[in-house]
Amino acid sequence: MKTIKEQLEDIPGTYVFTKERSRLGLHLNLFCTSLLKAANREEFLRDEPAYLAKFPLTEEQRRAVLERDWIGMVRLGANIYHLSKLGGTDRKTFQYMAGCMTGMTQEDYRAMMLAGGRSIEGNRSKSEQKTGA
Amino acid sequence: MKTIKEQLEDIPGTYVFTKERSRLGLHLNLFCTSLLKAANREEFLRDEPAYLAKFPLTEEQRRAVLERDWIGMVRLGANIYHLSKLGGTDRKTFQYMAGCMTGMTQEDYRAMMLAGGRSIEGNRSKSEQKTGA
Amino acid sequence: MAKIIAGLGTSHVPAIGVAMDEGKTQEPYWKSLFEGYGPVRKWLAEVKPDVVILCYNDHCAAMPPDTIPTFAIGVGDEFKPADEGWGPRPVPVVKGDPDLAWHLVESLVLDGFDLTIMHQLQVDHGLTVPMSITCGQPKEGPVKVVPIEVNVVLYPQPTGRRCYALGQAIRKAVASYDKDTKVVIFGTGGMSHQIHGERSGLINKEWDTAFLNDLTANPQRLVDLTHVDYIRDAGAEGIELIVWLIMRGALNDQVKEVCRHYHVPASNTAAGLIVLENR
Amino acid sequence: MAKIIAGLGTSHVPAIGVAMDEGKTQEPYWKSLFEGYGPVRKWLAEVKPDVVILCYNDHCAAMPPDTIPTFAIGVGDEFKPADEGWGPRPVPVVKGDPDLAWHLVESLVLDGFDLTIMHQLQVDHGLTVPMSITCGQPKEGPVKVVPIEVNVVLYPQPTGRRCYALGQAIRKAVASYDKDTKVVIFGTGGMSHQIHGERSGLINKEWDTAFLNDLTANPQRLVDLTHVDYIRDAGAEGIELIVWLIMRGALNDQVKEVCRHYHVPASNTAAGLIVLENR
Ligand SMILES: [Fe+3]
Ligand SMILES: [Fe+3]
Repeated sequence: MKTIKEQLEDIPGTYVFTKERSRLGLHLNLFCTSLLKAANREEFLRDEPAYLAKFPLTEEQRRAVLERDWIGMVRLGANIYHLSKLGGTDRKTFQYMAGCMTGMTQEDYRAMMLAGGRSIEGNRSKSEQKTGA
Repeated sequence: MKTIKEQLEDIPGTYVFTKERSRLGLHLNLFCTSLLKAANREEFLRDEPAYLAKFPLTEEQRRAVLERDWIGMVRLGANIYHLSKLGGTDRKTFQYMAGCMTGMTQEDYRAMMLAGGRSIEGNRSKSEQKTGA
Repeated sequence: MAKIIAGLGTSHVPAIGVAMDEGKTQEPYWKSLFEGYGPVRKWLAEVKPDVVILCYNDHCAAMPPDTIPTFAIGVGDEFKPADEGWGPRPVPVVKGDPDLAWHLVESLVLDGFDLTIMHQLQVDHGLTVPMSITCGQPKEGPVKVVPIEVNVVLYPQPTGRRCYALGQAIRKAVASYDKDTKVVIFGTGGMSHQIHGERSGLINKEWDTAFLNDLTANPQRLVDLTHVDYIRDAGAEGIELIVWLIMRGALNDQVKEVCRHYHVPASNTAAGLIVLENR
Repeated sequence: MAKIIAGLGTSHVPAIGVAMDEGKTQEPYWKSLFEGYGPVRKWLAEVKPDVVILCYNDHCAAMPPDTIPTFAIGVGDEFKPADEGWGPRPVPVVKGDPDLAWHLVESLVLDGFDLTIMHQLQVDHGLTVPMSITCGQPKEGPVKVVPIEVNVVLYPQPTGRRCYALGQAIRKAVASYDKDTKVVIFGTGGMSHQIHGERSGLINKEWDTAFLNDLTANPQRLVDLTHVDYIRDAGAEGIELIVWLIMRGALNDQVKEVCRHYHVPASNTAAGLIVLENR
């Protein structure tokens, strides 16, 4: 029988915020949390590298923030709700961030949602995707 | 049958930190919590009334702090563990604060503790005290 | 005597709040979603509860950083809207009900629920959007609210079974509150949605419909769902639906569905709403 | 396979820490208290646990202000000594065990314990004094620690019954941890004392002795004690003893008392210590 962790990791295109990601992304998420204050948002936008230097991020995490590599940040332990503070600082919506992560254009992503969203069929399991079921 | 609250209030010389006291003393306790930071302790000691003005205390609470009326503060909703931050700021011990609250001299209180502490006999219930049992 | 008379489940999509705050509810994108909210506003205005027990989740906005309670309860006099990164919503301060909240604390903790007590708490879209959905845009907080906050963000979330049990304990707690008080309980979050990763945009209408159906008639099936079930079938963020089970647990076994609304999309999300009255 | 091999109950009186930090342990006031700690230090040095699960209570020092978890767990890599109003204690940073801590989180939450997860946590005398009592004054943290923090300050505290049940769930959780790990669990606080109000200075040696006796032989009597029992008979702050029941619940039904120490006074408090080994 698969463990819960194995079952969660088998879901395609999904990065469940587990203890592993929570530990990996702790300081990245704390950076995002700091943006809950308007003064910090302004300071960050004035000089992003200088602001980021206050947080013990990995080089990869720092790059991903500066490039607004949303899926990269998720892979490096960021949680979407923390990221939404960075998105808010940029005046970007959840739909913008989600769209970026799918690799679709914003227009295509919006159109997919208007048409009823992404289907669950073929999206339950990585194995399901490999066999093209 | 007595409610839990009635049973707790029947214990003599005791102010259980219930929701009522917690609500009454919220800002008094938050003032104490602010003294966890050394810089705040210094600022408080430099000008106590000015520092206290930052907290929405009642006039009675303000007076009790300034006078270090320890039992008064407890009656106004302070919790002893919060008070210990004010005590620490004054470099006073728990034994000093507790002694003050009993109305005994510090010497008598210390001697009582060395002799085995206050007896439970006659100290379980207010009614027990009234009847002298 | 206090009494829970009904429960309400609703999504709390932040974009719904933004649409209201920016006056866009009549635009084509939003019109039919908001039309579906008409009946519930009418219902709530008629029922006129004294208090709403509002179960929701914070989105890493207002809880102390690094601190993740499984269940927290706000016992303050009021709750200010949180700045979530784009300034606080222009909605009224939410009025609390410390008397009922502390009664719940005592009853629930003595019953073995390990609550985190919050003297002061700001509230994010998880709480303010359901208020807007159900009450519109009043100048002042229209009803007292007791917030119950649930961790749905960090695995392990509480199980659906535990949420349902919390609801049952809330039912018992309210029944022992001696003030004459009419209570409606909200469970908010969901429905199916995923807003991170390459699978973002997932919507599972069939699953949502079955969830809404079974909420009335067969809650035991929902109580047995696992974390993996929610995340796989309703999307990673669809696991918010466990919060609805607190609401359901607080109702009688027999309930009547008063109204329902389901709309896709609200931003990335399937927006659902249901009202259940005790029978 | 991980295993809890023993439990330790001890007071955590701040003045005991101060006496050690200021080199006063050989003064007449303190000498016989510290002499009684000799056997437990020897025992612990021989047992050499890999991890201590240390159940304690914060004293309004290190938890976020306004936020009172019933049960919190520290999952960080390390825990710095807190400044409690007179500067932090000059003791080493406490090393954490995030792997075991997160394993406990998952097991306990899925088991229906509503923990508050703390990524970062400073630790006050409730945790550092038991480390000093049992390990002396090493330069570095001598053993990894998983802190479990309990609300004993604000009524309603968890019941003794709930604390015992948490201990039983910890026993189960440790047994399912797949790393070869020797665990000792501490329960700290108490014994009888009251440090506020006109009744300050209360000591109830008879009650404490019965508590120590029944911890080994008849824990069910202790599990049935109410909040009022503790507060009335062991002093308002003596209710800290509920934390010892977590430790006891984590042990086997049958335990052997290895050593015991009881001394009055340590400042305002009856200082007790007991070591129980699983049999
Ligand atoms: Fe949400
Ligand atoms: Fe203590």
